[in-house]
Formats: sequence, C-alpha cells, structure tokens
Amino acid sequence: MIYREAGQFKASYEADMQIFPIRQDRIAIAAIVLFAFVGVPLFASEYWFQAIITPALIFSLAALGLNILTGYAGQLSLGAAGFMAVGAFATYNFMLRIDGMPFLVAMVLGGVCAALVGIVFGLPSLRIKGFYLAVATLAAQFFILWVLVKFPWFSNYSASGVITAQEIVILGWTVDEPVEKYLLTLAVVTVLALAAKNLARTHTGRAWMAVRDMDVAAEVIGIPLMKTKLQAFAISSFYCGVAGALYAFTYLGTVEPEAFNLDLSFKILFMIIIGGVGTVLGSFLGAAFITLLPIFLNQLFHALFGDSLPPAFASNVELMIFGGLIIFFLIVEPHGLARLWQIGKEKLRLWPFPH
Amino acid sequence: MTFFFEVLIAGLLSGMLYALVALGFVLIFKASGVFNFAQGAMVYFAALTFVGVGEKLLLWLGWAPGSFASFLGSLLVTLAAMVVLAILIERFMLRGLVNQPLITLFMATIGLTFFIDGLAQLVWGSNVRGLDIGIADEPVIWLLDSANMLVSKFDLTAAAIAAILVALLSLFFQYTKTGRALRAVADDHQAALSIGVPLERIWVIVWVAAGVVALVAGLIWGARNGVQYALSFTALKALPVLILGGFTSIPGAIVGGLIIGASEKLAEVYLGPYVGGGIDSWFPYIMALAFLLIRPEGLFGEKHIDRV
Amino acid sequence: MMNHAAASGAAAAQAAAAPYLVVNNVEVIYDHVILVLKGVSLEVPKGGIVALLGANGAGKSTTLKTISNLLRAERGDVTKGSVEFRGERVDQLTPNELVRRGVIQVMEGRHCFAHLTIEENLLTGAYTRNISRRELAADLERVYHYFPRLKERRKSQAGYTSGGEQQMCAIGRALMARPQLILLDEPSMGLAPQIVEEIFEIVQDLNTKEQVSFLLAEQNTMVALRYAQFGYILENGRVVMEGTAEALRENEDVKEFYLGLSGEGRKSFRDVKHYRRRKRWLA
Amino acid sequence: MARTIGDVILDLQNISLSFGGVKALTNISFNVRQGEIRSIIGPNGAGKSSMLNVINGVYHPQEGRIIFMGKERRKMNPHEAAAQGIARTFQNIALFKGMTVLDNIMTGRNLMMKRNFLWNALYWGPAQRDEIAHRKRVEEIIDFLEIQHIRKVPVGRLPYGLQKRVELARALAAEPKLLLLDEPMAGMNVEEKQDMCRFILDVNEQWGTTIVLIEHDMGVVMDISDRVVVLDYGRKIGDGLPNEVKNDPEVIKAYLGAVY
Amino acid sequence: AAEQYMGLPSYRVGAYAAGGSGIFGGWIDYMQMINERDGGVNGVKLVWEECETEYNNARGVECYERFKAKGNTFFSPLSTGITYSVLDRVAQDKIPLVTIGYGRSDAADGRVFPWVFPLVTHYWSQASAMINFIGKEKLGSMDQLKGKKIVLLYHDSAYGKEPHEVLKRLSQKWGFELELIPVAHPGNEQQSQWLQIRQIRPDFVILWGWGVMNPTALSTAKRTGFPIDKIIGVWWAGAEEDVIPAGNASAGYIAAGFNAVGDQHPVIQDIKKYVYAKGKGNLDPKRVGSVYYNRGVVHGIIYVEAVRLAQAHFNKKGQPVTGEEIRWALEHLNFTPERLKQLGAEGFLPVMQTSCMDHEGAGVVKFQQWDGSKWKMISDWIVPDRVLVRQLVEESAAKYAQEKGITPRDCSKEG
Ligand SMILES: Nc1ncnc2c1ncn2[C@@H]1O[C@H](COP(=O)(O)OP(=O)(O)OP(=O)(O)O)[C@@H](O)[C@H]1O
Ligand SMILES: Nc1ncnc2c1ncn2[C@@H]1O[C@H](COP(=O)(O)OP(=O)(O)OP(=O)(O)O)[C@@H](O)[C@H]1O
Ligand SMILES: [Mg+2]
Ligand SMILES: [Mg+2]
Repeated sequence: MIYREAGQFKASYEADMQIFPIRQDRIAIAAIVLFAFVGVPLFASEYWFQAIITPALIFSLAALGLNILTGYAGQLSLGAAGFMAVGAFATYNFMLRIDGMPFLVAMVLGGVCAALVGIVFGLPSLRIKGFYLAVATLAAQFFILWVLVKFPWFSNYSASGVITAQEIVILGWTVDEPVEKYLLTLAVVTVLALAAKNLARTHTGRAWMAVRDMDVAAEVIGIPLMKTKLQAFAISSFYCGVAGALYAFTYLGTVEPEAFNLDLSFKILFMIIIGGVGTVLGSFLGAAFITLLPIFLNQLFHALFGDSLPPAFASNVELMIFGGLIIFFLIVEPHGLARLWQIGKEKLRLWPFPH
Repeated sequence: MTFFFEVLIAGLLSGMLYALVALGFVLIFKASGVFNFAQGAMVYFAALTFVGVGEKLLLWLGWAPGSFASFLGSLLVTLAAMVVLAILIERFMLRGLVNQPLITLFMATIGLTFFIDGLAQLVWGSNVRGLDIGIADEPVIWLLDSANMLVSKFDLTAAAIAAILVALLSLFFQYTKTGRALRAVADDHQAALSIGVPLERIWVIVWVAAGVVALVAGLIWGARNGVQYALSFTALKALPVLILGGFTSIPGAIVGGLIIGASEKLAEVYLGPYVGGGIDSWFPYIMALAFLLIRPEGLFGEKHIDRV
Repeated sequence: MMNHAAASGAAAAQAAAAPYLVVNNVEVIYDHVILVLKGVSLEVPKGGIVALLGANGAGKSTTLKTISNLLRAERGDVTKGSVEFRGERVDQLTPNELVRRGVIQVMEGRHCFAHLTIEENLLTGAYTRNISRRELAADLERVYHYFPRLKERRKSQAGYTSGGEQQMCAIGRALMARPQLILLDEPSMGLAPQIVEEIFEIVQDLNTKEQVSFLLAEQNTMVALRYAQFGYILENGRVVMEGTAEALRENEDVKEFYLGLSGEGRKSFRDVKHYRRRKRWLA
Repeated sequence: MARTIGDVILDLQNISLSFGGVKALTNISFNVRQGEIRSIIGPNGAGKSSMLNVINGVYHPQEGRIIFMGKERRKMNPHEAAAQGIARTFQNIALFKGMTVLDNIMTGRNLMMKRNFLWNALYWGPAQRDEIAHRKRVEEIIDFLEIQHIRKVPVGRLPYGLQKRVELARALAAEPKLLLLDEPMAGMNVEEKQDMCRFILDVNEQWGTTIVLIEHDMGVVMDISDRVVVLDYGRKIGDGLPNEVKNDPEVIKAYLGAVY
Repeated sequence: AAEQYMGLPSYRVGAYAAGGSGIFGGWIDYMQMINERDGGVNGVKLVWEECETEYNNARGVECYERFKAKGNTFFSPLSTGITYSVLDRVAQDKIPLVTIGYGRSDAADGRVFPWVFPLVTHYWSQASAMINFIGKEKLGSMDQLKGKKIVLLYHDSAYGKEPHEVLKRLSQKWGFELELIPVAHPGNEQQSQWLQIRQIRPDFVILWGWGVMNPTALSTAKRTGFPIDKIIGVWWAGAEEDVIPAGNASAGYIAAGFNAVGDQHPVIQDIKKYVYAKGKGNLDPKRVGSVYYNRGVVHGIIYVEAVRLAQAHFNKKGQPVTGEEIRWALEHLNFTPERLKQLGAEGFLPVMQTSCMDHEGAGVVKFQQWDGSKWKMISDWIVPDRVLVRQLVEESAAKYAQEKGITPRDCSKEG
C-alpha cells in the first residue's frame, strides 16, 4: 500500500518524462541526497568517510562510467582503471604545469584527456565486438600504465613514478578535512550521476541502447554506429577519468600507476554486473556492495571467531565466500541488485496480493 | 643472425606454452559460449593440488616424493579433483545460469576465480613450491654445438605435448557426436535443451576437459616457474593468443600462440630498446588488435552471424 | 485436397483411448511476478493431433514450454498443477529425459544452431539416440525426403539460410529424435503456403503411419483445424473453449475471429473495419 | 481518401547478389511507384529478404543499379538509406530487447533529433522541448497502432504479434517515404492480421507512404497489394497485378501450390 | 591489565601471500613470545589485530582507518602501494608509518617526513651496497668495477625503477657500464630478456624482481647458460620462496638481505621455546628461521623496542603509549651491539641508530647465498656509499617538500 502510483496521473508529457516520474521515488531520492549532504557529515565518523563512503562514491562514479559504455552501449570493456589513471595523471599535470589552475577545471580537463584516450581505444569497436573487444580494451589498460611508468614526465620525474596530489583549493576554500573531501566528492558524483541519468533518457542514451541491443537494426533505423560508439567511449572515459582524479585527489592523495591496475578494472566491472547493467542506480548499489562486502566479511570473521582461527584460513574463507556470493547473486538475479530493487517495488505495488 | 633465430625459436616455443593455456579457454568457449575467466585459477588449482597431494597424502602413505609411483598417484588424485570440481561447478553455478546473457556467465566465472583461489590456498596453503616433472630444462646439445643456438629441451617437449592435445581435441570437436552437441550448446542453450542435449552432462564433460588441459598447463608452467599463485597470471598471456586465433578455434590457439610468442619476443628484443622495454605487457594485445581489425573474429574464429 | 474423412476417422478411433499427455491445471509465473498461465488443463490422446489456438500472448508457447520443461531456462516457474505423460508425472524431468521418453518441442522462432551446418543441425537432433551410422544416414535421408530444400543447403551454416529454410531445419531436427509426441510451436510461421501444406501433410503422415502424436500451437487456424482432431482455445492464460475440430470450425465466434469468415464467406482484408473489436470470452 | 499512385520512386535494374557460391538474386529488375503497395512473394529462400536488404543498403549487390527518388547510388550504408527516408521492419524481430516500447519507438526518430549530448546531459531548455515534441509525434503513432497500454513495457516481455506491431511503429516513427515490411504478419491469427492490414492500408492511404511488403499469406497479399513481384530461387518469375500473378501457371507451380 | 594495541594490515592470500604470511607470522610470534616470556612490555600486554589487505591499496586504506578508529599506534603495511596511499594521512592522525625495506627511500629524511620511517635500510642504500659488494667482495676492490658490465634486470613498475638513479650515478662514479632491462609484470616469461643478456655478456646481473619473476629469472638464466653466482638479487628476491621453485637452477644465487637467516639465534630459540612448544605458533613450524619469518621478527623487535623506549622516556612504565610517543621512540632507536645481544639478536639485524635527520638508522646490507637447500650468509654488513645516497635522499625529499608546500623541521631544535 505504501508504494502506489494510484492517483498520480500525468497530465502532460513533461510530467511523464520527468527524471523520476513516480512521486515516492522523487521523495526518496531527494531525501537520500539531502541526507548525504547534511546527515552523513553530522553522523559519520572519520573511518566511514576516509575508508568507506568516499571511495565507494568514487567507485560508483567509475562504475557509472563503465556502465555507460558496457551497460548502455553494450561495449564490454576491461580498461576502466586505465582511463582512471589517465584522468588522475592528467589532472595532476594540469595542476602542476599551469599556475593557478583551479582544481575543478583541472579535473574536467583530466576527464577530457581520458575521453580523448578513450576515443582512440574505442576505434577498434567499430569492427570488433563482444569478448574480442573486451580483450582489446585490455590493451588500453596495459598500454596506458606502461606509458605512465615508462615516461617520467607524467609523474614529474619522481624516482618511482608516484604522483602526489596537490592541495585542492576551490574559491579560496581549502579542501583538506575528510568531511570536506567527502562533500566535494559527493557534489561531483551527484552532478555527474544526474547528467548520466539525463543522457540515458534522451536520444543519446537511446542510441546507445539501440546499438547495444542490436547494432544492425540500429544502423538500419538511422543511428550512425561510429558516432554512437565513440561517443559512448568518450563519455564513459570522461566519467572514469574524473573518478580517477578524485581517487588521487580526494581519496588517496599519493598514487602510483600500479594503483590503477587490472584488478581495479575488474572490480569496477564487477560493480556494474552485480549492481545492474544499464542502470544508474545499479552503479551505486554495485559499488557499495563490492566495496563493503569484503570489509564486512573480514569484520564478521573477526567478530565471530576472533583469533581462534588460523589467520590464513579466515582470509581464504572470506575469499571463497566473496566468490560464492557473487555467483549466488548472479543466479538469483542476473540483472543485478537494481533489478532486485525493481522487483521489490513491483511486489510492493501489488502487495498484499502475490500477483 | 643466429641470435635472430634463437629469439624466434624461443618465441615460437613459448608461444606453444601460451597456446596450452589458451586451449582451456577455447574449449569452454566453444562448448558453451562462456568466456571462462577462471581458467587461470584452474591452472593454479590443478598444479597446487598436484604438488599438495604429493607432499601430504602420498608422503603419508609412504610413497617417496619424486618417484614415478608418487607422480602417477598425484596425477590420478588431481584428475579426480578436477572431475569433482567440474561437477560442482556445473551443479552450483552453470545450472542456475542456463540461457543467461554471456556477460553474466563471464562474471560468474570471475566469482568462481575467487572461489577456486580461496579453496586451493585453503586446502594446500599458499606456500611457493617447486615442481619437478622429470623433463630436464637444458639446451639441446647438438644445436648448441653446431649452431651455437640455445633451444630448450623442456620447451620442445612442452610444445610437443601441446600439439598432441590440440590435435586430439580438434578431432573430438569436429567428428564426434558429443563434439557437435558442444558446439550446438554454444550457439543456443535453450534450443540444445529442447532437442534433448543434456546440458548438465555436456558441461561437466567440457569442464573436465578444460580441467585436464589446466592440469597439463599447470604442470608445465609449474615446472618452469614454480607452483605459486602467479600461475593464474598465465591466463593473461593466453588472452591475446585467444583473440588472435579466434575464441572458437582449437588450431587457432596454436597458430595464435606461435604468432604471439614469436612477435612478442622479437619486439621486446628489437623494438624494446627504442621505447624503454617492458613492452611485452601490451605488445601482444596491440598485435592481436591489429589482426582483429582485419579479421574481427580472429584468424580462425567462427564468424559472428548477424542477419536481418 | 483435404483429408477430412481420414482425419475424423482416426479421431473417432482414438477418442476412446486413454489420455497420453495430461496437463492438469498448471499455473506459470515468469520472473516471480508475471502470472501467465492461470490454470490450464488439456489432454492429448495417443496418436492424436491436438491444436492449441489463441491470440498473441495467450500463453500457447508457455504451455508448450511447461510440458517440455524448457520454462526454467526463461526464468519461468510452474507454481501449480502437474503434467503427466503416459500416466507418469514428468514435470520434474529434465528436457533430456523427456526427449528420451519421446516428447520433443519445436520452438517458436526456429532456434537453429547458427554456426552449425544444416546437416550438423539435423544430426544433433539425434543426440539422444544411440544408433548406428547407417540408421543415422537413413534418418537423415528421411528428413531430406520431407524437405528437399534442406538437402540443397545442407552444407550451409544454418545462420545464413532463409527464414523458411530454418523453420524446416528446426522441424527436421526434431524428427531426427524419432519422437512420439511433438510439441509444435507455430510451425507455419514464415513458410510459403505450399510448404505449410507440406508440413501439415508430413504431420498427418507421421501421425497415421507412425502413430506420432502432436500438440500444435498455431495461428493459422484454418489449416490447424483441418488437420487436428481436437482443439483448445486459450485466452489470457485460460482455456476458454475446447471441442472437436468440427465443432470448433462450426462455432460462430471461431469462424469470425479465428478463421476470418463471416456470413458470406471470407472477407477481403481490404474491407475489414478498423474499429471492430472482438468480444472477449469470459472465463 | 483517394489514393494516388505516382511515378516510379524506386527503380531496381539488373540486380545480382551472391554469397560465396549461393546466388541469392540473379539479374532482377522491377520498380516501385510512389504511393503504391508493392508485394514480393516467392518460396522460402527465394531471395525476398535479400531484396529488401539490397534496397536499404544492408547488402551490396555485385551488379545492378538502384535508383531511389531519381538518384542512383552504388554503395550506401543502411543509415544513409534511413536518412533518405527508407525505413523497414525485419523478418526476425529486431527490436531493442532491453528497452521499453516507448523508447523503441523513440529511437525511430533518432535521425530527427539533433541536440547534442551536452544539452541532453542537462536535459534543460531546448533538449527538453525537443524530447517532448518528438514524444508527441510518437504518441500519435502509438494511438494509431493501438498500443497505448504497453507503452512502458519492456519489449522482451511482449507476445510476438505485439512485437511486430511495435516494430512497425518504430519504422513509422521515422516518417519514411518508403517503408519495407518483411513478413509483418507472420505468426498472427486472422484477427490480428486484419488489424495489421488495416494499419498498413491506413499508413498508405493517410500518409501516402509507399510500401514494399513481403508476405506469405496469399489472402493478404492479393487483397491489399497493387502490384506483386514473384521471385523464385533468386529469379523473377512474375510481376503484375495480383490477379495476373495469381493465375500465372509458373507462379502456381513454384509457389502457390494447388490451394489457391 | 594494561594493553598496547596495534593493527597489522596483513595479507595471506593472493600473489604476495608468501611474504605476507611469513613476515606477519614472524612478527606476531615475536610479540607472542614477549607476552609469554616477559608478560608483555613492562607488564603491558601486547595485543594486535589483523586485517586482510590482499596487497590492495583500497583495502589497505580501509584497514588503516579501521585500526585508527581503534587507537592504532603503529602502521606497517608491507606494501609500497599502501604506504603511498596512507602517506598523507599519518601526520594528521599521528600514527607512525614504518616501512622496513620498502616504501619511499627519501622518507629517510626525517625533516620532511617526520612520521615515516624507512627503518634499517632502504632501496637506495641497497642498490649502492650491492655495487659495493660486487666491487669489494666479488672483484677485490672498487677500482675493478671500471669497464665491467652490469645489467639491472628489473620489474617494470615503480618498484623496479627505484634503483635507477642511484645506479646511474654510481656507474659514472666507478666507470662500469649499466644496462637496464625491464621485465613486464608478472614476469613469468623472460626468454627474450635472457637472450639479450646472453648477447650483452655482462659480468653481473642485478635482479630487482618480485614474486614469480625471480624463480623464472633463475631458471631462464640457467637455461641460457648464465652463471648463477653472478646474479645478485634484492631482498625481495632472496627468500626460500624465490629459489625453491627454480629447483637446481638456483644453487649459487646470491641475494641481499637485512636480517640473518636460520634459527640459531637466541631470539628465535626463545620463540620456539615459549611459543611453538606451547602450540601457540602462528605458522607451520618449518617456516621458523626462514628469510621472511626472520624479517618479521625484525619488525617485532623494532616495534617492541619502540614501545619500551617510549614507556621509559615518557614515564609510562606499565602503561600503554600513544602513536606520538612511539614516533619519538622511533626517532631515538639505538640498537647498540650490547643491546642486540641482550635481545638475543646479535647479528640478527644490524646495529642501528635513528635520529631526527636520519629515519633509516643503519643502511647496511648483508649478502646470502643459496646452496641448493638453504641460505648461507656470505658477507658481513656491507655499507653503502652513504654520501651519495644521502644526497639523493635530500634532493628528493626537498622536491617533495616543495610540491606539497612542507617546511622541513629544524632538527637542531628537536629534543
Ligand atoms: N520470458 C518471459 N518473461 C516474461 N514474460 C514472458 C516471457 N515469455 C512470455 N512472457 C509473457 O507471457 C505471455 C504469454 O506468452 P506466450 O509466448 O506463451 O504466448 P503465445 O500464446 O505463444 O503468443 P504468440 O502467439 O505471440 O507466440 C505473454 O504476455 C508474454 O508477454
Ligand atoms: N548473409 C548471407 N550469407 C549467405 N547466404 C545468404 C545470406 N543471406 C541470404 N542468404 C541466402 O540467400 C538465399 C535467399 O535468402 P532470403 O533470406 O532472401 O530468402 P527469403 O526469400 O527471404 O526466404 P524466406 O521466405 O524463407 O524468408 C537463401 O538461400 C539464403 O540462405
Ligand atoms: Mg508463442
Ligand atoms: Mg525472408
């Protein structure tokens, strides 16, 4: 009974085409955003900011980027971390080499650099599909990291290829407290998430999805494949690039190219699959799930068994449970957490009747 | 010039070793359309089980380590383990994912990777071990004497084993009823079900086959570099081979392996110095990519059919 | 041109026979939320041809998939009811076991194995049978005899053949399993009229000569009722009408909505009025 | 409304197409006039779908000329064909499975939507107005095809017949000059076929859209088409008014069989 | 009773598990031994908690923050990546970051990095000590280096690039030829690199490897006929795990180290007696005395000593000390030969003394050789080119300070 659309008639297309057409959704989203901006800073501890929420937000953004490419446009990619690296290193260099460069501008430029690199590596997608393309994007992953390690210019000739993020100053406000970093991250993520949602519901997004679902048909109805695919690559890489910049600047502070390795790419892919391919919400759910689950398992094991278990035993069992849970979730709902949520909503709508 | 050939031959031989790992991927892909990311973990699991059994079980039975009996014993136990693993995978993973999008299956195999990694280390510990399978890793003497060329006996043997496996598997796929059914399953799970192809059994068969290939690869790679977690990284070497040869072609794995192996080595030696080296992390991928631009399904892969 | 007499004769003989396939009050839900079948019951007698009719989305394909147990692959669940074949419950069997027992489904939309050649497609059809090479070749010839077009194209990958050729391939593939009960889902879809006739002739042939039973979901009501002895009409997941083929053919509603006949005979498609809406049977 | 059949809008001359050894089309010529309903019939594998694929650029014939609206073209890719006003439906439904009916139909208007992605990301001002304007047009088509009730349903869940209708809607959304329909009525019962015929006729009459139709139901073909081409194994064996074709012994032998 | 809490960001699964389990295991055993034998440090029980990082940066940061919330006083992640990830945080959080044998070498400049301690010795000292070892021990004198060829075979990553600068400067100084050959991660195929080495015919190969790269290097060297005893490995290529997989090929191989191997030292004997005999050991008893295990014990000794010093200096005997207090202690470590003897660790780790200027303490390196079945120490503590290394450290630290806008401490004012 709680979740009813009854009585919410749409009198205009404008109303029907709102970003969240159902009133309950609108209220819930507004509440969540409000809570994130006001509530969380009041209640959460530093541990939560620094170790959980901020990285989870950043991963959500990267997942969102990958979701645009893989979930919406159907181009499977294993190079997300590579594009994050481009964003991080480009932002660092813009800050370093141009005096008085404001952070936000550098970040956007960093994203643009990632987008350009994304376009280059997206070119093969015009001919290559599916898993072949996925493996091809690995080339991007390895090549980008290799370049960053190999050419010391990118890390300002630091002996080991490590970059140290500069201080973030926005209109005279120095962002250095964990809370401030969190708020900055949150703001960027919120804006970009809204943009993604908008893209997805306009013809840009429809073109992506059409290409994803059936590219021959898409071409026949007049969607130019090249432009659409490259656009998806560019926008996706932009998101990943910005996420990379945040990863370096608001989360870790000091990063080496190694931090953006293949594991991270996989992790992000995981997030979208577990969260839900082709949904904005799924990127967030997936990121939260994948970041929190191992931590939760680790803490749970500590709480349950303390030191009574051999330490390697606990670690291995955690790993097995993690893998097992992923399989379990895929079996229960191949379309991800976002879909579970949707089914839940549908059930709520029917409640108390089963069908 | 000798040097060139030396590098070339070394490349071709290591290409065969890559092919061996790639083969496991091809098997499963060909038979179910699944890109089995866990293949690397299976290689690790197989090799670790093999040495683990030798270390613990057989020693406890009083069989001398390194003896032929112990080798055989470990081999049998490991094979049994691979069969059990295949059955478990079918029962608890694949069965629940019939007819799902391939990317979902792919992700499930990544979950499987974690599971297998954890399981292997849980049972046998993560210690690094050596492995001796009785093939000497030394140069072929007459080549060294006559042409001052280094060609490893070990690599030659391994390459031969890979070639035999490939030949057997190709025949199996092309000419047997089961082979045909496997390819049918890869095309359309539901249709295969509808005509009575028992997916469960088919999948167990393929995963066992992939497990055996993983075991062979694990033994050979393990004997080269030790049995340790890094064995699962051999998968990364196999991927470019796989795309170049085509996901669905068994001979493609070999040809791809040869091309990748040789070009990777030659590039590292002749091109590397100009750009600072270390290029074999990405060179094979770019190589494979270049081939793909000409043939999007790899050299021997099945053409993607999309008609309207 | 028509084989009325033969068909109805056979029907009479079999009416008395014990039911072969019994579907008892099944309820099917897709994706945990979409209720599609709301208690469907039907019977196929041994050696009978039974037609399952109904509009798009009525649940015909779902019914067939329930019987052949292919539902699970589509995330559908049978929540109620049972299916019996030759007196035994079969709803828990795997499709493989069902095929071994002689029940096979030809799915709607062809589903050929695109990368296998036509011949390989047909050969996989015999997967469940352990027969000699000779017998296999003979069976292959039998299918080619039914569908000469397939023989011409036998070395082509099925993915590259035309829609109709694929339909033939799918039917031929099922025949290779030598089934006793075939669940045919829209066999006539996309086939040239001549071939449609041929296919139904084949159905009848198998039925009379080899006692193969059929349950066919078909939109081409005219043809279906000509060959079937009995029919069910499905609407919105419920059986709303059942009867012998003759009875159905004579029914006014069926005539109008399924056969496109009105008082004066067939009406031109050009003249049908747009706003004419069908009355629904209430179940 | 009076229908006017105009000049030749599409002229195909000596088209030949083969795939490896398979000759799908051999030296075929025929034309389509402005405003008519032109049917292609023929046995399975005759090359009908291939013919449509040639017309809208999915296949490139090895030989022959295609002249559309007075312009000859040699090679053209499908989306250029779409840009020139050719839309189609597919024999094996080619809807975008992951999208709702509404979104599927909206993709049909993609060619006309010009706002770039930056505007769309903001969904503000022109972008929003654009979306809403196109939505209005799409709603007209939805009303016209009577699929209001399934607007927001993902197409994958729809029964076959409705999917065919959605495909038609998507093609119509592009406001084509030439509409190619590949077996739009396969898998429908008579009532649904009647509806479909009505839609096709209405499109043709009210909007003057030229239609090329492939269909195996002879009742439909004979009733609604103006002229019919008959293909058999890649060759043209008949061309003319429905009645002429229907009584052509060669056509009867190759295709119709004794029934008609 | 009072307890001194510490969080251990360990890793026991994955590619790096061999090192992670060995080192954290040894460390834990040592603390266990102190608890069992001495009842803690002046009665303060040592307690610790593990958190699995899988050698992954984000997981490491989470562990760091989790420990911090529980009042952590000492953080040693055994991963350069995680070190970088928390580098910015430790000063604010007042938790000393201890990186023994990894991490940022330039953090040895305590003026710029007050909270970071690359104790005992760091990569740059190691590289220099290696050259000194080759010159003095292998060739007889440093002058012999002139005209010799040395190949650095390195893991192509930030880690592998650490020694480049030092080696370049040393090659200029001593006139040897330096060739850099990278191996891409993970390095399980090195045929082309070793064929190249065969062409170059170097006098020595320095193996700056990681994980599977090491045994692969050794077996490939053997196959290509390069003399194994001319390969000098870094301390992350010098454990049993690095040589056993290569089988016979590794006999004769030499590697650096900053701790002794074997179980003959009193401290290890005590661990056996007070911990393993009671069945409280953390690892398979066979690993006690192995390279990684002993390295873990070194960690333990340093940590416990710091706690002890802090208690003494801040008059908190019998009470737990804070991170700040431990930081002070880490800057005032003084392992004299006598002290080491008291600890049962004479020759087990080098004599070392830290200060505000110098967060490294010793900088010396020992060399060991694999005889086919075990490691044998073959050198005394070799001293690096201190002047050169220190110069590099200060240059690099100054650059960091400038980038980050840090004003270095004035050490003359520190107490
Ligand atoms: N996999 C599925 N998931 C969700 N809903 C489904 C699925 N398959 C079918 N349905 C729904 O079930 C209902 C019945 O479908 P079914 O395919 O059985 O109809 P049908 O009678 O065979 O129709 P048609 O003549 O179009 O083939 C339809 O409304 C359809 O939307
Ligand atoms: N891409 C292709 N590659 C190879 N052969 C093809 C291809 N497309 C069509 N063919 C062949 O060309 C012939 C004509 O096919 P087409 O699909 O045009 O037939 P059709 O007339 O539409 O038949 P149907 O009524 O059965 O749909 C067929 O024999 C088919 O196998
Ligand atoms: Mg159906
Ligand atoms: Mg066709």
